Amino acid sequence: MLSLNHFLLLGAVLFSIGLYGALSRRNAVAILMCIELMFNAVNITLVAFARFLAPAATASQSLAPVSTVGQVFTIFVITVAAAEAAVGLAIVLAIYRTRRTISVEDVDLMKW
Amino acid sequence: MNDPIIAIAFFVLAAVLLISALAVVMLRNIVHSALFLALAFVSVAGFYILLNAEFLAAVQILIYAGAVMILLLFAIMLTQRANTPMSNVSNSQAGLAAIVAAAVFVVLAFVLSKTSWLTGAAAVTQPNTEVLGKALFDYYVLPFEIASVLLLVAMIGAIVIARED
Amino acid sequence: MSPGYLTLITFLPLLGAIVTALMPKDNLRAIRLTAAGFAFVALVLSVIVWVQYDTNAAGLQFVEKVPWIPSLGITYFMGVDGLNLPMVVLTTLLTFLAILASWHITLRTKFYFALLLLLEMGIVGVFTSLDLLLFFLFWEVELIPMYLLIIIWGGPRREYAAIKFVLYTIAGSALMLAGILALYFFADANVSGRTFDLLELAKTNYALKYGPVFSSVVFFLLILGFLIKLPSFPFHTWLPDAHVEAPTAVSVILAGVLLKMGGYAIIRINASILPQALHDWAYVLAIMAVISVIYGACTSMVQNDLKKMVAYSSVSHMGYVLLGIAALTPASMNGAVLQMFTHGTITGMLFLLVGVIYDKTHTRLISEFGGLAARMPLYATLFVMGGLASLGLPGMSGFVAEFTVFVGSYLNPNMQLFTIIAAAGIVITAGYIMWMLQRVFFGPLVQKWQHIEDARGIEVVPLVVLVVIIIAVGVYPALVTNVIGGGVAPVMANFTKAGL
Amino acid sequence: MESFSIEYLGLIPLFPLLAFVIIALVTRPLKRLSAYLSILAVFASLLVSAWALYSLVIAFLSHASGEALVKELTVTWFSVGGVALPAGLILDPLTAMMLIVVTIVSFLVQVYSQGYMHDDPGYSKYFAFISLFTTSMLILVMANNFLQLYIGWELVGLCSYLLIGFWYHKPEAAAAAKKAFLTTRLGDLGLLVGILIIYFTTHSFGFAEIEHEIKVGALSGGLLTVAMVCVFLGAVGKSAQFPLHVWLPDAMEGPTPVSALIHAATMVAAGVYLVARTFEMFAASPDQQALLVVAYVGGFTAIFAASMGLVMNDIKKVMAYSTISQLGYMMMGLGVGAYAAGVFHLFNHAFFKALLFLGSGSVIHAVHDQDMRNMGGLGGKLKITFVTMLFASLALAGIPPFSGFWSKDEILAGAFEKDTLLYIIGAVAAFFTAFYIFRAMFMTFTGKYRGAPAHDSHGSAGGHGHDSVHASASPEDELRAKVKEHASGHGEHGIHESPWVMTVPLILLAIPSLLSGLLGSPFMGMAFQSFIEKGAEVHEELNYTVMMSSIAIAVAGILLSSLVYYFKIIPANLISRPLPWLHAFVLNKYAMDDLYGWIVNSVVLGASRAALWFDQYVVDGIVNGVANLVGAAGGALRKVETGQIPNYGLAIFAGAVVISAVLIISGSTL
Repeated sequence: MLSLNHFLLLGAVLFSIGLYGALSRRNAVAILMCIELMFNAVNITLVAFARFLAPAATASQSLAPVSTVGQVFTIFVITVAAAEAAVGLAIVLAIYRTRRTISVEDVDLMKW
Repeated sequence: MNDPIIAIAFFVLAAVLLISALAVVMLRNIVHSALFLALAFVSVAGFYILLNAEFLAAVQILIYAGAVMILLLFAIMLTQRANTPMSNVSNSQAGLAAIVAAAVFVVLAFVLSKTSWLTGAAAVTQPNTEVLGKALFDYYVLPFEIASVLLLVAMIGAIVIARED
Repeated sequence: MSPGYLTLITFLPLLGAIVTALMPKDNLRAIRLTAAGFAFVALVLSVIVWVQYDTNAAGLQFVEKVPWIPSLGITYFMGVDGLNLPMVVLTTLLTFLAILASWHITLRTKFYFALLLLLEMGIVGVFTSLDLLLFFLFWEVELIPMYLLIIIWGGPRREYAAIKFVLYTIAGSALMLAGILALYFFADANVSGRTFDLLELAKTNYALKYGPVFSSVVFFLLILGFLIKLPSFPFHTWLPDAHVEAPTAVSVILAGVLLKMGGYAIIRINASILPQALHDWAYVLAIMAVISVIYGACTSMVQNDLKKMVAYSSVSHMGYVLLGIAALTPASMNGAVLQMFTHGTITGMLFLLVGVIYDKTHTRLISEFGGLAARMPLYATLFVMGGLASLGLPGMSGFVAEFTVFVGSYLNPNMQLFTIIAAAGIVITAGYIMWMLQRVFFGPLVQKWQHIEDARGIEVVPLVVLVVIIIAVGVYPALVTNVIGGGVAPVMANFTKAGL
Repeated sequence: MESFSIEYLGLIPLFPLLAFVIIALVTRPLKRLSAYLSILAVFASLLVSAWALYSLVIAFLSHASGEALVKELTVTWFSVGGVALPAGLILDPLTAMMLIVVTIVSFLVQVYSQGYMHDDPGYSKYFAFISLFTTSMLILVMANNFLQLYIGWELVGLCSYLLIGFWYHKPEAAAAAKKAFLTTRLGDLGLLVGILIIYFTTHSFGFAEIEHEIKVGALSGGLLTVAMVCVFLGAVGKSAQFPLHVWLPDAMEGPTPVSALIHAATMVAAGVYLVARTFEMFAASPDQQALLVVAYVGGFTAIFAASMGLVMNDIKKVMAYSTISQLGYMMMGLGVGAYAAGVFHLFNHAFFKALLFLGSGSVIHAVHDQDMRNMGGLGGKLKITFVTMLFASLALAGIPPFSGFWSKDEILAGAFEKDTLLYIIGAVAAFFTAFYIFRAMFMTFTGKYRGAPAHDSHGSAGGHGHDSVHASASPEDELRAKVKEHASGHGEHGIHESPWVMTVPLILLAIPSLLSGLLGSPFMGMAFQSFIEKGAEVHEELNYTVMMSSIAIAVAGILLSSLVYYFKIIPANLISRPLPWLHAFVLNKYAMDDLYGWIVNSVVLGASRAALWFDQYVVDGIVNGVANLVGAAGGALRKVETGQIPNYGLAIFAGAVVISAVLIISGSTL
């Protein structure tokens, strides 16, 4: 039967795949894509937690329903991811304009 | 979660997701990668539905499969020159990256196998868009506003950075 | 509450620096006069302290003690005794003279004088503070103006020299800080709680309590910084570089008082708090001292740059200080302090002299000169007097100090050989001074200096002041020795108490 | 004795000191006034000294003896760390005698200098220095402790330096001054170490206390010998004894009156005075080893320097070597235990050697040359100079009844009793002495003038104004004059006797040259010796053998000299022709200067250069090396920063994995 661990494991696999891609790609846009994959892995995990975990709701005096925490987090992550994608791609474009390449190996001014 | 249909859906979706994710990182043509990424985003939305997060599923489709994908495709289109089939190759540390990624996976898997989660009845068991909306505009209103400012800043920043002088 | 003379002397220059810094930068005359005025008031105050100092009463006087950071046992603790009072007066005196000698500075004048005053504050603070943390603070504060003075107004290799000076000193300070903390944390805290108070720390017998290894390690942590400052062979190489590059006035202060911080600190901290370790390692110090004396003198001999010669001679002369300390007899310790005072005046004078000739000729190379006495009789006379004082001619203060060191050191049977070798230094010293005088002033006048002007006016004033002091102390040493004696006695009492 | 209080002694150096200060600060531009001030001051000192001596002599004649003839006053100069550094005065026969010698010679030399230094631009300075010297010398001889003696000792060294280098624009003078100072300072180091040893054992600087401590055995045995040899080293430097004698001949670069005062009569005798003052301590060393060292060094110096005197052509150099030789004689006298004889010789020598120097000065003043080969026949022109110098030469050669005979003979007698070898050395040296001084006399005053042929002398052109002659060729211009001499010639006509301010001191000095010896002669019951030995009865058996032989030696020396240089029966190059290398070797001062020059240039400077190299490349090299090492390490490490973002990411995650693994394995629940 499906349990929390199924989803977590799925998230872990997805995260690792994304990580591999982010570390091994040359193309800056591809790296950004892989990072999006990793975001999604995290999001799956967060939503799964929201779905399966049941913290002691009564202990908290908060006004917010405990069950929404995971999903709210996910919304913020998506927001940030969208912002990140916009800025990241803008940077890629800027680099491309000045250096005519988007290979991250060619962009190494920040060394030594 | 005891419905076998759901279980089947889970595995099918998982297969689609992982295969498309692998395709994203493996394929050498960045346009293909981007298309598979869109597929991955859609399948993630499927998982959200499985997890009773239908609002998030909608958001996922709208933002990721829609907006972000468009952004990515525009970026590809603006930056891509010749040799598209070899536009997404590995760098010199791909082997090491594979090892590290595997190691990360092992660590994660190990940790989640060792953790006993506190599962229980209070979990989300039915569609809850309304509850989510209330929480967002009530208790989380300040973070929400900050997030909107963040988006605004990101938008302006992106324009400034990408603008041609 | 006492009038707070020491606080005034210490922080008046700071006020002066601030006032100077706030003045309009084009009014050079006002800037100079303001700086000189503040320095002069500090000098007057320190002379008042000197006069009011009761030579018969033992222990510290003019004490000011206020809790500063009570939770850590840090106090604002100042006081003078025979060890530091001469140094304080020396500092205020030489700073004042250095300001006079800087009258012609036109590059960023305001900043320059402000820094000089700031430097004075740091040095006076080092000498007057009796709380280790306060001491350390001033020790570090003094570095910054010195660094800037060298790197802005220095010679062609000023960056190298300034950075070398700062790094070398800071390396020493880092170890010193470790040593201070070791003293702090391992002191007998039962009675009064944790404290940085020097007098309280001296009550702990570290050697007895933690064994000789511990006390030796702490001893070396502390003394390394001081040996660098002194400077003793082999930690001296920053000195010639710094001196050659520094402007005249800064050299005067550097050699005149900054080096004394090292010797003073060894007596004040190492000898007072860790007598056993000093006793155990006296041999090592004595060997370093003797090497400094002979080696410094030999290297002076073959210098062609007047300033470098004087700089290396400082290494040689400060070797006597170290020897006096290492010999650990009351007379030698007195001699060491006396030597610090006299060396301050003599070397200050020599650097001023070199500065005068450098301003006139823009060279310091001995080989460039010759027969200058014919054109500059007054200057030559003053230089000869300075040289004679440096080589320890009786009737001048150098002799009194060196003789006291020799007699005192020889009284320690273990130090007799070292004393004799060090005494041989006076011959070498005479050698390089006389040789230099011969080459610079005597013989036929070199053609290109035919129209050189003799020293006069404000160039002469500081020199004459120093000559008067040198001769006064040389003829009537009790002027200084009476004060010093009261400061050395408690330190030596420590040794007798510890059965050394 | 009652009439003279010991405190008055302090006045004696005070007068010249005041003169020095006033001249230096006030009257420098007023030449005449400065000179008068200086002379007046030393005359005042002379009077007080005479008074002191008179009081002692009165006491002596009333048969006071021993401690009754000694007065002391000690105060603490300053005290530091339990060591009291004393200042003190002593008045005893030795000091009284020295005071008189110093003040008389100083007075006469200053009077003489008025003529000799006439028109020198540094006239005031000269008198200031002489005053300072007189002060220092007086401080030295009236010290009752080592410390004060050492102070005076160094100060006279300084004055010697200043006066040798008085004409500082001459490179030779500047070099000679430096050499004198450094050579004596080397000896001073020995004295200093000696003082340290003595203080360490006896805890005293005072002579009387130290003698007492030695008697009770606080300092004895080998250490005492070492200490006294160290002290003697100081005397070796100051009195120009072998091997530190090299500075004295060079010191002749100074003005001649200075040579007379400092380098003949007073300062160089300070070494002898020191040994005499501490004679008891020397004598207390086991088997009198310390005295033996003194005797042999002195004896060797006596003959060694005399042999060089034989060949020198510069009249002042002859005098210089003669001085060294005579000082060696005094040392030898002290060394063989003839204490009073040594001091007596010092006393006599001070007058006749000062006279010889002043006379030479007069000659040089007249002919503007120092080379005796360019002189000759001057006896007729410079009558006073000639006669007075003849007195002094006879005294030096040791012809009775001139003063030198009595003391020299007594030293030889002492040596004869003590050590035959020393006696032989002394006798040979005496022969040399007689020979070389008369060689100098004959070459200078007899025969024909060998200077450049007569010319229309520029000197007489200026009329009879001696002053103007002297002005143009005042000793300040010796060097230039010498050059001019060879070019234009000076001529016999320009030679005149010196003015009265110069001749009067010569005459005044000729009197003691003739008579001072009689004070210690058997005719006066060896009064001098008895006085110096504080009233002890001196019964010396007259050793007629020694006396006769020494007269014979002196006469023989003079005779031989006359045969060679007056009658010219024996060619002067009798020895130098077959043995040119020997002559050259001696003329080259036994190559000692070369040796020392080599030591200084090669060894000392070489070692110094090595030290500097070591400093720059090893010590500083290590410092810079450490700095470079840190820099290099940084340089190597910064290569890690590739600028490749994937590298950084890889490292971040690898690090995260490692940290996680560690935490997991260690079982932490972080």
